[in-house]
Amino acid sequence: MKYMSEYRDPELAKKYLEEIKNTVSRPWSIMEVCGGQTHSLVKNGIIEMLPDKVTMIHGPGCPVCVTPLNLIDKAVYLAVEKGVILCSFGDMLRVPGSQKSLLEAKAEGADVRILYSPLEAVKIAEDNPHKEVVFFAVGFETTAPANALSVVHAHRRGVKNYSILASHVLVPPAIKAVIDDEESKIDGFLAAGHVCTIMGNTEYHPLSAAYKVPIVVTGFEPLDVLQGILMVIRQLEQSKSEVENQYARIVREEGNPDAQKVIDEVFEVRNQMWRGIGEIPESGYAVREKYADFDATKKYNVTIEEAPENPDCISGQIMKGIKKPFECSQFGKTCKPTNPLGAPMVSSEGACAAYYHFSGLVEA
Amino acid sequence: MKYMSEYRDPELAKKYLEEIKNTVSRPWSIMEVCGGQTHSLVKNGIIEMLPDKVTMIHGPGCPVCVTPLNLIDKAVYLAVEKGVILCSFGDMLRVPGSQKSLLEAKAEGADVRILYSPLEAVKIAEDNPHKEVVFFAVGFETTAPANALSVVHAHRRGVKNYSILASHVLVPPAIKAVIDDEESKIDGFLAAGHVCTIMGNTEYHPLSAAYKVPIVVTGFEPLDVLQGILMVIRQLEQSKSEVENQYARIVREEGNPDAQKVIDEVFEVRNQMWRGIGEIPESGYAVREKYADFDATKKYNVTIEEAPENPDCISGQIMKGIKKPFECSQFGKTCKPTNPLGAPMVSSEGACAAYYHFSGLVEA
Amino acid sequence: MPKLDFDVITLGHGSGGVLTNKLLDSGVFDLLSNDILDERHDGAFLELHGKTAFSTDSFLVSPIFFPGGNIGELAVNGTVNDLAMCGANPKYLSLSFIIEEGLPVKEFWDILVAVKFACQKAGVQIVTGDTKVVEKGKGDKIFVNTSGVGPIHPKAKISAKNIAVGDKIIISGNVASHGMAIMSVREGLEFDSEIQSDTTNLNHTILSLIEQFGENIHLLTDPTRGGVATVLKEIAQSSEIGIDLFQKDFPMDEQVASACELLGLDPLYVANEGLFLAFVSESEADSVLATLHEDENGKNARIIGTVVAEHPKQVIMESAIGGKRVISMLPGEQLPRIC
Amino acid sequence: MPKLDFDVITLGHGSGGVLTNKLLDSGVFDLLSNDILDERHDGAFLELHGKTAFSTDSFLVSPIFFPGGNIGELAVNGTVNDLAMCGANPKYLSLSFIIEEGLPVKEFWDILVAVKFACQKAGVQIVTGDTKVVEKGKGDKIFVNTSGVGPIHPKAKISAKNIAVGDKIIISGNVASHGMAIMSVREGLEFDSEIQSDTTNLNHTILSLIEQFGENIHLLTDPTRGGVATVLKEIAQSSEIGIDLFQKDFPMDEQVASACELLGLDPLYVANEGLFLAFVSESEADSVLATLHEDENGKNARIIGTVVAEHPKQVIMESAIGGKRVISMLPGEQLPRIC
Amino acid sequence: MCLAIPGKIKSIEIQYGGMVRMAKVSFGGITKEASLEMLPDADVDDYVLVHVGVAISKVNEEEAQKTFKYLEEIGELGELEDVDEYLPKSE
Amino acid sequence: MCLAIPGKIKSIEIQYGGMVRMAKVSFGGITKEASLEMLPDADVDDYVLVHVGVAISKVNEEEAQKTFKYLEEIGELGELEDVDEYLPKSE
Ligand code: SF4
Ligand code: SF4
Ligand SMILES: [Mg+2]
Ligand SMILES: [Mg+2]
Ligand SMILES: [Mg+2]
Ligand SMILES: [Mg+2]
Ligand SMILES: [Mg+2]
Ligand SMILES: [Mg+2]
Ligand SMILES: [Mg+2]
Ligand SMILES: [Mg+2]
Ligand SMILES: [Mg+2]
Ligand SMILES: [Mg+2]
Repeated sequence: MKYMSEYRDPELAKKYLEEIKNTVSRPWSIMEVCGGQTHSLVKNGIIEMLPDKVTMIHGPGCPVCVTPLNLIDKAVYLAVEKGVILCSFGDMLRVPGSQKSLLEAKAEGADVRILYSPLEAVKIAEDNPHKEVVFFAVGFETTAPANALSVVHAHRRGVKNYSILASHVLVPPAIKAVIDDEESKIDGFLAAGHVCTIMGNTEYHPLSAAYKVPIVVTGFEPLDVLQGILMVIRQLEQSKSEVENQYARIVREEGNPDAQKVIDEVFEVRNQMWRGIGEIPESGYAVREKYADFDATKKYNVTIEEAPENPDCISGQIMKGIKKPFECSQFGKTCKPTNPLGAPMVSSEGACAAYYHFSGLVEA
Repeated sequence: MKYMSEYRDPELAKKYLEEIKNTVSRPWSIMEVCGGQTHSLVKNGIIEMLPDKVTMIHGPGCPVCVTPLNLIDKAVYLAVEKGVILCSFGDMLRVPGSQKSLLEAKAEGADVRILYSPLEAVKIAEDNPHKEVVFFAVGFETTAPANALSVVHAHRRGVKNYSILASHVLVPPAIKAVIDDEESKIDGFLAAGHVCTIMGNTEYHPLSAAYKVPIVVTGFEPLDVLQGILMVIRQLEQSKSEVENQYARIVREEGNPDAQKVIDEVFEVRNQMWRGIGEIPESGYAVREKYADFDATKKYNVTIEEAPENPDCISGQIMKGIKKPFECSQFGKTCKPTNPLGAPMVSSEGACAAYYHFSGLVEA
Repeated sequence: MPKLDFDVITLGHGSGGVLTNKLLDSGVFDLLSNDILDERHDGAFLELHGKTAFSTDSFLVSPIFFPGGNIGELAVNGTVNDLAMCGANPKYLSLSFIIEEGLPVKEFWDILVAVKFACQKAGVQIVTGDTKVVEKGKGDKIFVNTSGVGPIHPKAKISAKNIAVGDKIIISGNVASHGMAIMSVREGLEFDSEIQSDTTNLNHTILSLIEQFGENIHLLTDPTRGGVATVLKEIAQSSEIGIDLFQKDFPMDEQVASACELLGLDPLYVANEGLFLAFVSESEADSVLATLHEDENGKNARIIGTVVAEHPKQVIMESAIGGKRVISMLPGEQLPRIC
Repeated sequence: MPKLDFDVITLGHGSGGVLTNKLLDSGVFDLLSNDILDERHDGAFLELHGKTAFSTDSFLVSPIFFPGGNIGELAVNGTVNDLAMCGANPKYLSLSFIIEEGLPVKEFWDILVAVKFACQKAGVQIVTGDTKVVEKGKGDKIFVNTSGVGPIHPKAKISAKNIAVGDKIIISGNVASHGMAIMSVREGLEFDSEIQSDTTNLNHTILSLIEQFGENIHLLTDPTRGGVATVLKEIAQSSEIGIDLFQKDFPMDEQVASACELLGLDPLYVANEGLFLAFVSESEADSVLATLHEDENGKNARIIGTVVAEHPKQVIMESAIGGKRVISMLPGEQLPRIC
Repeated sequence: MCLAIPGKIKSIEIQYGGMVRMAKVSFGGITKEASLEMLPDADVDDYVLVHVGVAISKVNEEEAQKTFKYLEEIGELGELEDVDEYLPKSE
Repeated sequence: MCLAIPGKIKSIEIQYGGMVRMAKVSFGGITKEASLEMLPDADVDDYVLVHVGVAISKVNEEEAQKTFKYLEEIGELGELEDVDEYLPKSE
């Protein structure tokens, strides 16, 4: 595919690796913020190919992984007890709630449907006028326009039986929280290219300046990631701390104003719980009062008691880059992708699952 | 079973047959009004065992067979278009509507359920508060108390999502219609024992007197039917025309007053369409205004165009005893139990089906 | 039952991946272990020599657990019996499950246990298998297919062509028990003493009959779906023979008869399991009957009819009171009647 | 298609009665006619001599008609191929349907036609069968079970025990085409030039390989459910061998690759049909490959990996850019991802 | 036929907070529930005729024997054996 | 990763009575619908990045080449072959 397979060229990759090797003079820890980058690093075997001095730290970059337990319990409740058609992206289905996952709810007979796009959910609502349809709207900034758009569509088309259960998380506050954690020692960041496609890069300049860290907005193909790493290392070696854009073919400095507009139309910023990490101020979106009819939390007014997280799971530390998955006592033992204790073991973007699948530390 | 298998004794049956043979002096045509009696005659091979001078004529005695086409279309409409849980007795499912039968609607995905009792339908309504439940309440007077009772139960228990699609037919007006038809020549009747169990025998005295026909209220076991036939023949031979009760172990002269009370509570007499026969005055029940909320015809206000009956089907003449099934040009050719053109081919109580199955006139 | 970390079967268990392997490795299938099955290849390696019978059936029954058995033993017995009806000695079975997601593993286990014991009793081995999982609402708890092979007994001469006028029709036991045991659960009937499905393997019974009576056994068939009436009508039609039946000779449990009365069903059309019909030479009929009476599976055996030259293709039954009626096939599903 | 007086399959067609007989006599099954099947007994009578393979599979696929085929040919090819993977010459198949009531007879007919042609192409006969009908909402249009038997080729020495270090792993064609052809319908993907399932019978291809290369073919397997990754990981684990794979060598259709990217699926875990993996002696690998390239079913064949002494039980894949990753089994169903 | 068969009341239960009187009725060894609302005076051990889950008549034991006696009564059957032979057997 | 991939707009259609602008987008031979509401100026033949059914960015062709030129640009790769070799091929 054009603008994709070209960025997988093995020879140029080799040259990037060589250049990284030639550039690095001392150990650096670099966090790739986005799970997609983690996936690319692991799937392509890049981590082992990097010089020892370069340590990649996997960030909190999997919106599925950080969706609060309580919200999953709510989604399960709506599907099982309220009998709604609960629509969701595929990766959300396996994430364990306190009682069960959506996949288990489905196995027990709940009408849980996997969709490619939230816009399809509005059609399902139109086609099932006697049923309630709820879309479990998770995601980073990247997905927020699509989720918001589904609400706008439903509103315009007068679809009354549609609502979203929103769990949006915002990247810059999370990066700030990671840097602020005293245990974490991260020298530079690969920022999430697709998040910046929507929001632009402006939010990163003050961060980079205040904390004196290089931040490179980076894509997801092997050459993207390698170039991003090289750009961070070059800054570090030169004691710079700037915001650079590796992914300029997609990301504009100002992001996508039309997308920002639809987000702002439907959502407002709020404090947000991150599973495994805790509450981060101003790091999520709530549906605006104006669209309260489409907000599943208000429409159904479900209160479900907060269940405790599994105490053995150190996913918070992992997502902040303080520990690596194999340092978790449960990794590969009681916690496996077929029976995840914590969210990072669920999606193949999750740091624990990525290690489990691709790095060969355990017997599958 | 007690009060059942005793009435199947082969030796006594033989003695009854002998006595019938000894009694009959000239040809007589006797109509067994009820399909259950037809079933018993055919299944036990009694017809062939009777002397040639005794001709049994099968009456309109299958409420399933005479349920109007339009009402079946309504039931199908409610199941398919309105998405109700449509409950019915098993024999109603195969009766052809103008487009399809309930069995075909079920095969296409409609929620059609076979019940043993209408009281179960009320429970289904309670268990499915978000669905509408309609019981297709067909039957003679025998079944009317149970159907009425289901309405009373639903009313008392506050079940709002239950209603009945009533199609009740009454036997005495039908007997009168049969006698009134100039083509029909019936000398005596076996009245339907279970109908009389509810209504008693009083309605038959004026009929018997006015038309000078013997009427014997008769049961359903082989000995019952044989005794009933003997009693009619004895009257005929003695030029009597009285009402006698062969089935006195079950039928009281006054019927069952409690059952009559619940019928009267829920239903009122109205003119009624009989499939294949036409409208017979005061021969059916409508749900009283008081229980209009439980009357599916009012609740859904469905109007479905009257579809024409299959013109080749002579079911009306068959049910009046004017013709025998094998005199129908379609019998066993285009019209079979697996593909009935008319209602009497559907239920095994139906005259055409009874002949088809048991008398060996066709290759199955 | 082995300790598992899952309680219900999910789609993943049929996906072919880790969970499928986990299910395969969980030990539940160890129940069925034998050298051939344990090879675990795409198929089984067998040794077969000469005339062999091969039969298949898919089993769907609701409820999957019913008085007297469950779908697991039904599936084993069904194919074992079909092979026996061919005059074969059933030896190797395949076992294929289509599970609706959400089936409790405990129920699956109970079914496997029933499979195991049914195999033991019949003396057959499960040598190859398959497990698939369908989404909730796209199946009905569990469907089971068994196929089987086995060598044909050298003395067996089973063929409808051998049926002759005068042949006696023997039924091996009570009619309608299996169908009514299942119907009783569906219709909420309670029985004073439980009506049980008589699902069982008939191969030992059949093979000893063949051993003893050889070519005097003309035809064997098990009147499962459609009941005794349908299967006899089929034979009359395809073999162009006439059959006379006698209602009074049909062995039937009194409770089963009552249940049929209550629901308005004709027991002759109710499905049977663990029951067979044998067309045998007139001369040997009484000996066959006597032999059957010694066998647990034949203790209620009766002669119910005769092959006649009159009315070819027709089955005619004399009612208990001596009248005659023609027997036709079941026109559709038997549905409980009111009228 | 024969003219029938019913348009859809109903419960009655599975009841064993008139309608079942009507369906059987309707002529639709005449398509499959052969001497053994036409006997219509409870099972088929076969002649088999010596080492025989026996395999079963139930097939459920949604949609039942997909680009490149339908469930009928899938079911025939599936069991034919499983037998071929055993080194057997597939000869006789059983065919068992579980139909959800409401299936248009036309669709059933189209499936039977596909069965017929798939049988013809593979050179096998359907010799025994079964048709059951379930209520609407208790099935998914149609499930098909096939079981099959066939004599094992005298030169075949197929066993995981024969795998040796140095063995080359050959894949017979493009990966993921079947799974993505089906996924494309489910997810509403449109293809510029249609992606087709490559379901086909592999027995002729396989048997000519065995004929030519005999015991140099160590293991054959078809990477259906779970995909290439899962089946290789299974073999590595159970045979305690190491496997090295090379991503760049995997043959894949470009559109299939794009569809995988779009839905976030890993083609190594996508189900295949009409595809096999062969473990062959290093010395003969190139000759096997050359032979395969002459065959329609092997024209895209490639060597994708090697059996190694290092890392026993592990499958390690070198990515296109030269990095390494460990291959594990599919953890559950592959679900389309967003992130 | 308005399928109805006779059975014996085994037990009686009041359901729905006194609204409905239901019986367990035994039919030759099988038991099924039936409403007694149409037969308020029916009691345990009575034989009742049940149609679609509702008991509609109590069997009259004396009348039940008349079918066996009828031929004798009409005087046409001199040599009729003892009628008792045909009477319902006690269980 | 917020899975998003680039594809080329083949055609544009106005749906829901002018409310929504939808594109058929081709991804290496497969076509899927995507909303253009976030890219009002996107046109046929443009390459757009699509995420969960919504096009969120137009690909900048010029910037797209920089990854291939970067090593050359930073002067560390004297003998770099002609950059064109790595550029997206025209279809
Ligand atoms: S391995 Fe499992 S338990 Fe440990 S941190 Fe990861 S998700 Fe939590
Ligand atoms: S045989 Fe068929 S067409 Fe003729 S009267 Fe009877 S139901 Fe009507
Ligand atoms: Mg069979
Ligand atoms: Mg048992
Ligand atoms: Mg069978
Ligand atoms: Mg059989
Ligand atoms: Mg299999
Ligand atoms: Mg197989
Ligand atoms: Mg094809
Ligand atoms: Mg297979
Ligand atoms: Mg296989
Ligand atoms: Mg069968």
